[in-house]
Amino acid sequence: MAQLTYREAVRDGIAQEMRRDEDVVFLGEDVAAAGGVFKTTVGLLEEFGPDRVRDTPISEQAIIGAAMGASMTGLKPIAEIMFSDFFAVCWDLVANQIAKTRYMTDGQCSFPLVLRSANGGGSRFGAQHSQSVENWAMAIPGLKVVAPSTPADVKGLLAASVRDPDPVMFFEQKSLYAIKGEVPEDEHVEPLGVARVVRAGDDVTIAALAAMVPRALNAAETLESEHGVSAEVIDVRSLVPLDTKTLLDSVSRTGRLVTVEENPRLCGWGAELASIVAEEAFWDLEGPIVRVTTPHIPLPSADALEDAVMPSAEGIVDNVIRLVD
Amino acid sequence: MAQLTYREAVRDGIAQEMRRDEDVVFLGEDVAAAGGVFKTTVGLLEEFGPDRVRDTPISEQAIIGAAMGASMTGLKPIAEIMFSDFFAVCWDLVANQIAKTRYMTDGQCSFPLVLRSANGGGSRFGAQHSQSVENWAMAIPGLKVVAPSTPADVKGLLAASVRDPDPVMFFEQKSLYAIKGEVPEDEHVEPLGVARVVRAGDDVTIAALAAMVPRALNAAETLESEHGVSAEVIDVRSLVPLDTKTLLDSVSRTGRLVTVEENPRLCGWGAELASIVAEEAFWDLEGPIVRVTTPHIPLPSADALEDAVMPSAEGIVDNVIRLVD
Amino acid sequence: MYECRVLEQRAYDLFMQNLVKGTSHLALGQEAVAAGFGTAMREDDYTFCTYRGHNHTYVRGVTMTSILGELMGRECGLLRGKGGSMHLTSVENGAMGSYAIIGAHLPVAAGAAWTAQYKRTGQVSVCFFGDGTTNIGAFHEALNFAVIWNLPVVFVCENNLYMEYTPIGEVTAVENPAADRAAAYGLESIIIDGNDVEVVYEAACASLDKARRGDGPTLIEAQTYRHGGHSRADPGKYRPDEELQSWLARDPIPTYRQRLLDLGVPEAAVEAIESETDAAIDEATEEARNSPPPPVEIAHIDVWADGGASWRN
Amino acid sequence: MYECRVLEQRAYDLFMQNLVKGTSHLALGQEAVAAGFGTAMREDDYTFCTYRGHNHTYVRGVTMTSILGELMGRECGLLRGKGGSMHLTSVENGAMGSYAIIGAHLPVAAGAAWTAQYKRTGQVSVCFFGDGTTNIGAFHEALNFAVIWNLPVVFVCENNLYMEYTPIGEVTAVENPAADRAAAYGLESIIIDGNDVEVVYEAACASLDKARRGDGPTLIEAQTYRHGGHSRADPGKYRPDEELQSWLARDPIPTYRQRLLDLGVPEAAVEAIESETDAAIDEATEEARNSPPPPVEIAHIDVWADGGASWRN
Ligand SMILES: Cc1ncc(C[n+]2csc(CCOP(=O)(O)OP(=O)(O)O)c2C)c(N)n1
Ligand SMILES: Cc1ncc(C[n+]2csc(CCOP(=O)(O)OP(=O)(O)O)c2C)c(N)n1
Ligand SMILES: [Mg+2]
Ligand SMILES: [Mg+2]
Repeated sequence: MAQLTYREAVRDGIAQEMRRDEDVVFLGEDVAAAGGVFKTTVGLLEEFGPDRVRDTPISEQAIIGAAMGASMTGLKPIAEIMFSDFFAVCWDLVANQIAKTRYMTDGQCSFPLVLRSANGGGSRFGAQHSQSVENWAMAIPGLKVVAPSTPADVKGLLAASVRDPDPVMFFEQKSLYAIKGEVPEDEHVEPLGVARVVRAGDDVTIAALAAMVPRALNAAETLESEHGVSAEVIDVRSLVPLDTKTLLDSVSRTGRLVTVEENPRLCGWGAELASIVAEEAFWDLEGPIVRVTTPHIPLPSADALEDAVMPSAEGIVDNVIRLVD
Repeated sequence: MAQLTYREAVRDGIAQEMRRDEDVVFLGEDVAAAGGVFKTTVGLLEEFGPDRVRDTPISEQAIIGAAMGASMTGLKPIAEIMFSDFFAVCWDLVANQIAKTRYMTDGQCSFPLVLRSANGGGSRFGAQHSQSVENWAMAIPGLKVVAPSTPADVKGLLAASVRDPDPVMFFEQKSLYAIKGEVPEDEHVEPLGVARVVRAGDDVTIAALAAMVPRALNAAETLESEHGVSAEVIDVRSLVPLDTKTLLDSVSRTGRLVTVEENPRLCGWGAELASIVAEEAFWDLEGPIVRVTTPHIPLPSADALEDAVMPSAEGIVDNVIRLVD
Repeated sequence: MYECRVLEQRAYDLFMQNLVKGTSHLALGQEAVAAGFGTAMREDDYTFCTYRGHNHTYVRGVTMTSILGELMGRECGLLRGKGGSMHLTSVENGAMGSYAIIGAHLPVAAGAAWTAQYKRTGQVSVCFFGDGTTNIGAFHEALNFAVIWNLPVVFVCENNLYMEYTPIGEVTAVENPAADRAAAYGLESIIIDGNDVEVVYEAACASLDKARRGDGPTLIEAQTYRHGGHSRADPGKYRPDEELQSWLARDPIPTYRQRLLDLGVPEAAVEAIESETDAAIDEATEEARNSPPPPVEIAHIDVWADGGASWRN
Repeated sequence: MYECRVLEQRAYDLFMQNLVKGTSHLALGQEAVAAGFGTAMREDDYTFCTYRGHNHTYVRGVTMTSILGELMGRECGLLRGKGGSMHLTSVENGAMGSYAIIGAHLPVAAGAAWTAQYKRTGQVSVCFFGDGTTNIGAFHEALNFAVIWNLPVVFVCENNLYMEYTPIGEVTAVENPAADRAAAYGLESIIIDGNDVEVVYEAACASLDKARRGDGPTLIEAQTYRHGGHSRADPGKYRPDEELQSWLARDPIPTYRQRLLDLGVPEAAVEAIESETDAAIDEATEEARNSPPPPVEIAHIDVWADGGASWRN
């Protein structure tokens, strides 16, 4: 085990897979010579050379389109979109082309590629550089969607994403890049589609993702120590495939669900989880399902404002208390 | 009252507003000289002239960008995106620019514009020309989202959308273009944000949109006549603003909710409605909330296949029976 | 080329008989472009084309039956009805897909060329699109990208003078929508007669060779015309009659037939090919017509590489 | 222009003191472009710029306090902290926004020009962007669109030789990213010295006049250089030292100062302006520093024109 930051784990995951498989190639803006604007890919150019680690122009449609064409002809590209908000400039390639073409061609084409991006708020970057858009991807059939919360998961899930024969949207939460954690030094691969119970509890299930996982854990500590409420915290990790089994098992025991997401209010993944539970575990429920989200607003820039609107540990505690009271 | 088709009502709605207000202008691909590929805008060029009704190149980013720039400086543009799937090629302009700029500028800018598009399946056009993407829009704070199910609502809601000072995404369901209905000949404006109870009932609330409204009504007839189940059908009409009052009132009486949408399974607006009810009307619920959707797949093209996967009246009946049994 | 003609003509007839559902976009009149390239391409080269791609797919070796079957939504269809007329694809023939949203397949074709370059296979990626496509952003990004990476890709703009119903000249800042932009990517400006199959063949050979030599992309503007409307039952009334007539007079099929005769090919030989083709299309039509609709279960497979469609465990 | 310099310098200092949160993109070294255009523009003309837009906004008449306040996320900020450094906007000054996603504002600027054309107001829309922006699709769409509609818009590419950290030459198929593409839109190729404020002013006047006359858009490539890194604490180490030195030697501020002296402007007059400006920036800094953070309630307003943020009844 090594102590690595979340950002270092990105590089480790990519490097592990590039060493293993010559068909893995990597492209994006300022990723090669400069090592990425978040410094997540430092050293890859030096190790793997300019044929495999390539800088691109500011042409997101070309980046994603090239990754798509390369993946359907034998390569396994990893493409970086600098901020996940920018998926909007190449959404056709992602949502209409990559996601649909296997199905439309009766299974003839495969797209073993990974689209990585820095996702989420908390960095005072304002409304166009702070969105959590994993819900955009989840709404599109044909895309797998992953968002790790720890350095170890970054490495393991990224490796699994590269090996996966389907297109994977890999969301790195930019507010987590600096956190540290133990990461296996040897080959490390975590299967996609498996949620992790990060804290066991009896009274309420809290489902969270990425940067919301540590906040949910904080909230759970407070709930235990100050309110005597025992919260189970699930790190969803993978939205597609979704581990509904772990979710439903947990809720069937606790009888209560709170989801915590950075997405704006409407149509986030929290709504999907809530709906699944409201249909399939209805008779186990002992109270309303509560979603904690950002309000349905663009994110403001100033620190005071951004902090006021993003889900906080206190906000989670308040919601749980409201629910169990 | 005149008997008009849904497509004629589009033209009527636009013409009514262009007559009223010189600042209303209209642009899109093949919309002027050709009258639109769905023949929704026949005659507008002749009546309003080439300064106000303008053909564009195949440049969706330019179309939406121009509409945005024009709206913030004094015009009230209506822009057509031919198929709603193509919002993916200009999603940055829609989701990151138009939706966010009023908020980001502390309220300095207004965007009184309407983005119209042909939405939805049932026309055997295949996966890239058949999506229902109103859920994409609903997920973005700053956009209003409207989807009429009748010719009268097309005219009335389109007029309201043009008059609305905020950006409105106006989804015309292409499988409805040929239906006929009574449309007021005089000025007709229907307020945004008001759902309509199209059929009263006691046992279950069915919330539907656009082409799913007639299917839900069919299902309700069958439920009544063959199963003795009294279904209330709500035409949601406007996703943002959302008439949660009508929805919650209905569910508090019936105790049951079924949503019917064309969207693929995950993160559709049905999930949002279900979540709202699961939180706010939980104690009124007498059973699980059921969502009827397209499966989480791209839409197939062949008639047999497309019919098999889109929500049908029979499918709705089955789901309601499963629920009330 | 004659095969392309009868295939498109038959697709039209079937549409008029309401046997083709949805939409279909015919390339009647534009056959020389697909035929010229198809002949020049190596078997393992890649084709990327549009919704107007029946010919481009056919010339790679796909059967008439599977194309007509796909248009009619039958089990024998190339995609068993899952894709439809706009998405013909046959990976085993190098026909890497027909793309229905303008511009998207240009960068995708560049990506396939990247694989060829990386693996040094000598394959070339050929990408067909229309004049209207030159005004969308993806065109610009793909051209610049392909040039700076020096990719083995040939971009072929079939300028048929119209987007859907709007004349290209009304919406484009330059006269020749592709050729006048070549310099913006450091490329040579190339305009060819897209109705002359031999001219197309020559241009195809030159550009394919160049790409295979490692000398990078080419952008070709092939001037041509579609005899019919944009899609389905569009009668194409927006086109001036003289324009239509002058292009009909340059129909690539009779033009090339005459050239063959002039070169001394016996008319009987030409007629033999023609009647063979006529028989083949009839047979294919029958086969496709008799094919059942696809089993509905296939709607629920092949979202993922494991063959399934499940998003949950 | 000197004001721009001290403003950007101060923004840098405040960033180093951790008083500017998030990010900020300085245009130190590029001031002549904004200053030259700002002087030439009519009061009611429109400016559209990027995240590197402090100067472009300032020259339209926005106060230093409100700019610094916005960078620091204070109540006195131009957008009360809701937008941040990348989104400075002052509609009353014609500063129609700073856009942070590459390319988007080019068609938006065209749209504003459309209003001016439709209403015959004689206003011109001026759109600033960088060299890297010429490789994105929206650039292409906006240029073509503006030309065919003959819109009164001036596109100004500030070629500072780099996108973020990557030299523009490594990712662009032509040498002059904007000027070498002008012909693709039927436009004249124009390259100017973006570090000479008088040259910029002349080019601005000419292009604004042309637009106001109804003669349509202009694309100008202004060659310039940013003295610092791309954003925040980027030291810009990827740039060769000689390159940096040669551009520092062409710094627009001392260059123009010397020209004024050469023209006979008394040094005392220049110094008076300078010290006035230095005092002004200190005062603005103090004011912004003393301004409280915005009240958190404003996070929940102005999503909609009615002032609210509600998505339900
Ligand atoms: C992004 C996008 N916008 C619009 C359309 C609708 N559309 C389909 S074909 C077409 C015209 C294309 O013209 P051109 O590129 O000249 O090809 P042609 O049809 O003439 O072969 C249009 C506008 C589309 N499919 N995708
Ligand atoms: C669509 C998009 N892609 C990438 C970025 C990240 N990004 C911000 S600034 C920048 C470089 C822009 O270069 P240029 O246009 O030359 O402007 P400059 O920063 O030099 O003024 C990049 C890549 C972005 N904001 N938007
Ligand atoms: Mg064409
Ligand atoms: Mg630059």
